[in-house]
Order: sequence, then C-alpha cells, then structure tokens
Amino acid sequence: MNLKYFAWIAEIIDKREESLEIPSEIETIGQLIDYLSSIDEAYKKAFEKRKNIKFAVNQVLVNENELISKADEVAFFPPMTGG
Amino acid sequence: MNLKYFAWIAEIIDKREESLEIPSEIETIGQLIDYLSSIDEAYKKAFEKRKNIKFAVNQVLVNENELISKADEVAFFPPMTGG
Amino acid sequence: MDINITKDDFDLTEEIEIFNQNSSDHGAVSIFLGKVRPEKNLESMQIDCYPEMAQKEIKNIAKIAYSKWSLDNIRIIHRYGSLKPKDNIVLVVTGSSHRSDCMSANEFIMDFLKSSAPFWKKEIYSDKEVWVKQKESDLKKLYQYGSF
Amino acid sequence: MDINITKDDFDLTEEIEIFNQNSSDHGAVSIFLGKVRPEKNLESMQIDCYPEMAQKEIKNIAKIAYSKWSLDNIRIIHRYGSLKPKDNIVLVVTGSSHRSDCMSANEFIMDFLKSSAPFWKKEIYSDKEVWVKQKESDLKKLYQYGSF
Repeated sequence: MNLKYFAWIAEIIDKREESLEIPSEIETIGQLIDYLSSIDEAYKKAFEKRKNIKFAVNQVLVNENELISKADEVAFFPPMTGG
Repeated sequence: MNLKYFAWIAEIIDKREESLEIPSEIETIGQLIDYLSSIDEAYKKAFEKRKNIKFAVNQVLVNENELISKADEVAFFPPMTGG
Repeated sequence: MDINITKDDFDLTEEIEIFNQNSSDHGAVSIFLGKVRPEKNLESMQIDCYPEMAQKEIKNIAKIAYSKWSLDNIRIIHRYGSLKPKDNIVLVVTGSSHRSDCMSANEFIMDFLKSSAPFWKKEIYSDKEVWVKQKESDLKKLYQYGSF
Repeated sequence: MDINITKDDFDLTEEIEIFNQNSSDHGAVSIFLGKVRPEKNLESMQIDCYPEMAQKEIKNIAKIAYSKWSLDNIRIIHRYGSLKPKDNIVLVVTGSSHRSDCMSANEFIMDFLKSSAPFWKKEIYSDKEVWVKQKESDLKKLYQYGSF
C-alpha cells in the first residue's frame, strides 16, 4: 500500500511517503492507523490525537471507516490551512 | 446661480451648464424647479417626472426642500448608473 | 486612499503597483474590474459624469469603508466619456491583513458606486441610444448595509 | 477553467491576460490575491502540499462555483514550497457578466481553498517554527453555503 504523510505528521514520522505491506485483515483506515501505531513509536506519536488527523484515499477525503485495499494511495494530514 | 444638468436632462434642456439670475423669492430646489418649468418648455419637459430627478447643492445630494442661495451650484440629474 | 475620476484608460498592473507602493504591508488584496460588456450591436458606452461631485461622493464611500472594515489602502478609478465594448470602466482595489475585510469592503464600494456616485451610462447601439436605468436590485443591495 | 498548483511565482498581469484570452466576453472580473503577510521576525512561510489531491479538490470547488453562479471563467493559482514575506501565495480570478456573480464566486472559492484544499502552512520565525492551525472562523464561513 502506498502511504503519504504531510505537514507535522510527515515530520514526526520522518517520511513523506512509503510503500508498506499491510496485513490482509486491515480493511479500514481506522484499522490501518491502529496497526501502524502498534509497529512503531513514531506512528503512535503522529496518530495520537486522532481528531487532528484527516485522511484521503486516492486523493479523496474520507472518514475512518473507509475501506482500503493494496492498490490504494492513502494519505494522512492535519486539517488544511491553505489560501 | 450656477446650474448644471446631466444625462438625459442635459439633452432635453440642451445645456450642460448655465448661470441664471433667479428671483429672490425662490428659496428651495422645489421652488427653483417650478420657476424654471414656468419660463421654458424644455425645463418643463425635463422636470416633468419629478420622481426621476435628483439634485445636488454644491456637490452634495439634497432633497426638494433644500434651501438655496445665489452663490450655490445646483445640479439636476437622473438616478445614478455608474460602476 | 487614491481616487481618480478620469477619461483616460488605466493599466491594471501599473495601478496595482501604485497601490502596493502606497500601502502598508497587507496580506490580502481584492480587486474588482468592471468593463463595458459587449452586447449585440453595441457600438459604444457614453458615460456622463459630474466630476467634482464624484470625487466627493467616492471619497465619502471610501471613508465609510475604512470605518467599517480594517483596511490598509483603497484605490478607486472610474472612467467617463466615450468607451468601447471591453474597455475598462471601473477599478476598485482594497488591501487588508485578512481576506474578509478587503473582499467585503470591495463589494460595499462597488454597491455604492453603482447607485450613489454621479455617473450616467448611455448605450449607443447601431440602431438606437438608450440611457441605462437604475436597477431596483442595485438599490436593494444598499439596504443590507443599514444606515451609517 | 485553469488550475495551477505550483512552486513558481506568478505575475498578476500575465495571469489576467491569460484569463482574458481564455474567457468569453465578460463585463466583470473579480480578483483575489493572497500574499505572505509580513509579521515580526517572520523569515519564511513553508507551504506543504499534496499536489494531486489539490488539483482534484480545487477543480471540484471550481465546478461547484460554476453550478452556483453564472460565470464565464475561473483561474486559480496556489503556490507551495518556501515563500518569503510579501510573496504571492494564491490568486483567484473569476469573470462574469454581472459583478455579484464573480464577487460571490471569488469569495466562495477562497473560503473553500482555506479549509478544504490540501495545503499546510508553517511559519518560520527567527526563534521558532509554527504550523498554522485551522481557524474556527474559517470553518464557520463554510456553513453559510449549506451542503451541495
């Protein structure tokens, strides 16, 4: 699965992008966050305050229950502050 | 008194500006319009529909009861359509 | 504050440059540019103007805008005379620290220019000449601002 | 409709020229220019961006604007990367026959860009670095538009 991180989330994880093998039982974004948080402290710290994190699957904003699959591009970022 | 006319009012009166001796008993714009309408058909026609006419004394929008004096610049024009 | 009532055309870039030079540092700039809208058979737009009053009235509108919003600078240009389709008529530039101030002030200024600045438009078509009538909808826009 | 997500600076005049070339004949043009607001000790503004999503999201905002107002053309530029105080960040140009359409659409687009386009600002001061927080007031602005 292709994962992307932005803003302070990318800083904490210290990566902007990575390709990860995700166990097949991970079906939703929520589960993906739990899984990542369990394998490394950096993810755990980045995803600590869930309410401050937004996610997009294939560049479309979704909620935690969105189903994901291997071919997806999943992005994690804080609330937007553009303009 | 210095009188100015704009837009279709100037077209009907066929003047954009004139200096006129006004009888001293004329004290308000309303009276001035009545007086002008009485001395010439062109003024009468121009001022026929009073509601369509606005006036300014010394470049400030006023109503018909505004007092006027010899030294004033009095302007007559239709509702504005700028911008 | 810069107000220019003129027969001459203006160049958007030059005007923005002058605006920036005369402004303190702002983060947001709102610009409105009004042009002669091309319409079928429209040959020209004649704009009559009472320049001395226009200067006073627009200055007054700008002062009210300054009092209602937090603005760094205002620049207003309004042309008169004979204009062709697509020619510039009016430019309003407002600058502020935050976007909502300059956007709201820009709209306010345009709303008042339309109905309270002494300009009168006449459309010259190939077959007729028409003095533009004041729109009820333009007057209604002014009510939202209340009195001041 | 032109949407440009870029690190490069833009020139207002050139952008307006391109806008006019790509537009049918409109009488009214509304422009919003957002810049890095100079603040005490602010050295730069780092703007992080998810370009592929930004392109999609802004296109979507523009499409909604087209459906809500009568518009001739929309041009949106949003920069990312490292910017200095006074540098251009965002440009929104909207054209329409009547001023209220392009003005309202311009504000709508800016309101949505602020809170729904994937950009994140970090202010680099001489003594600290601060990720800009989303403003409650910016979110509230979106409520006025209802759902669509």
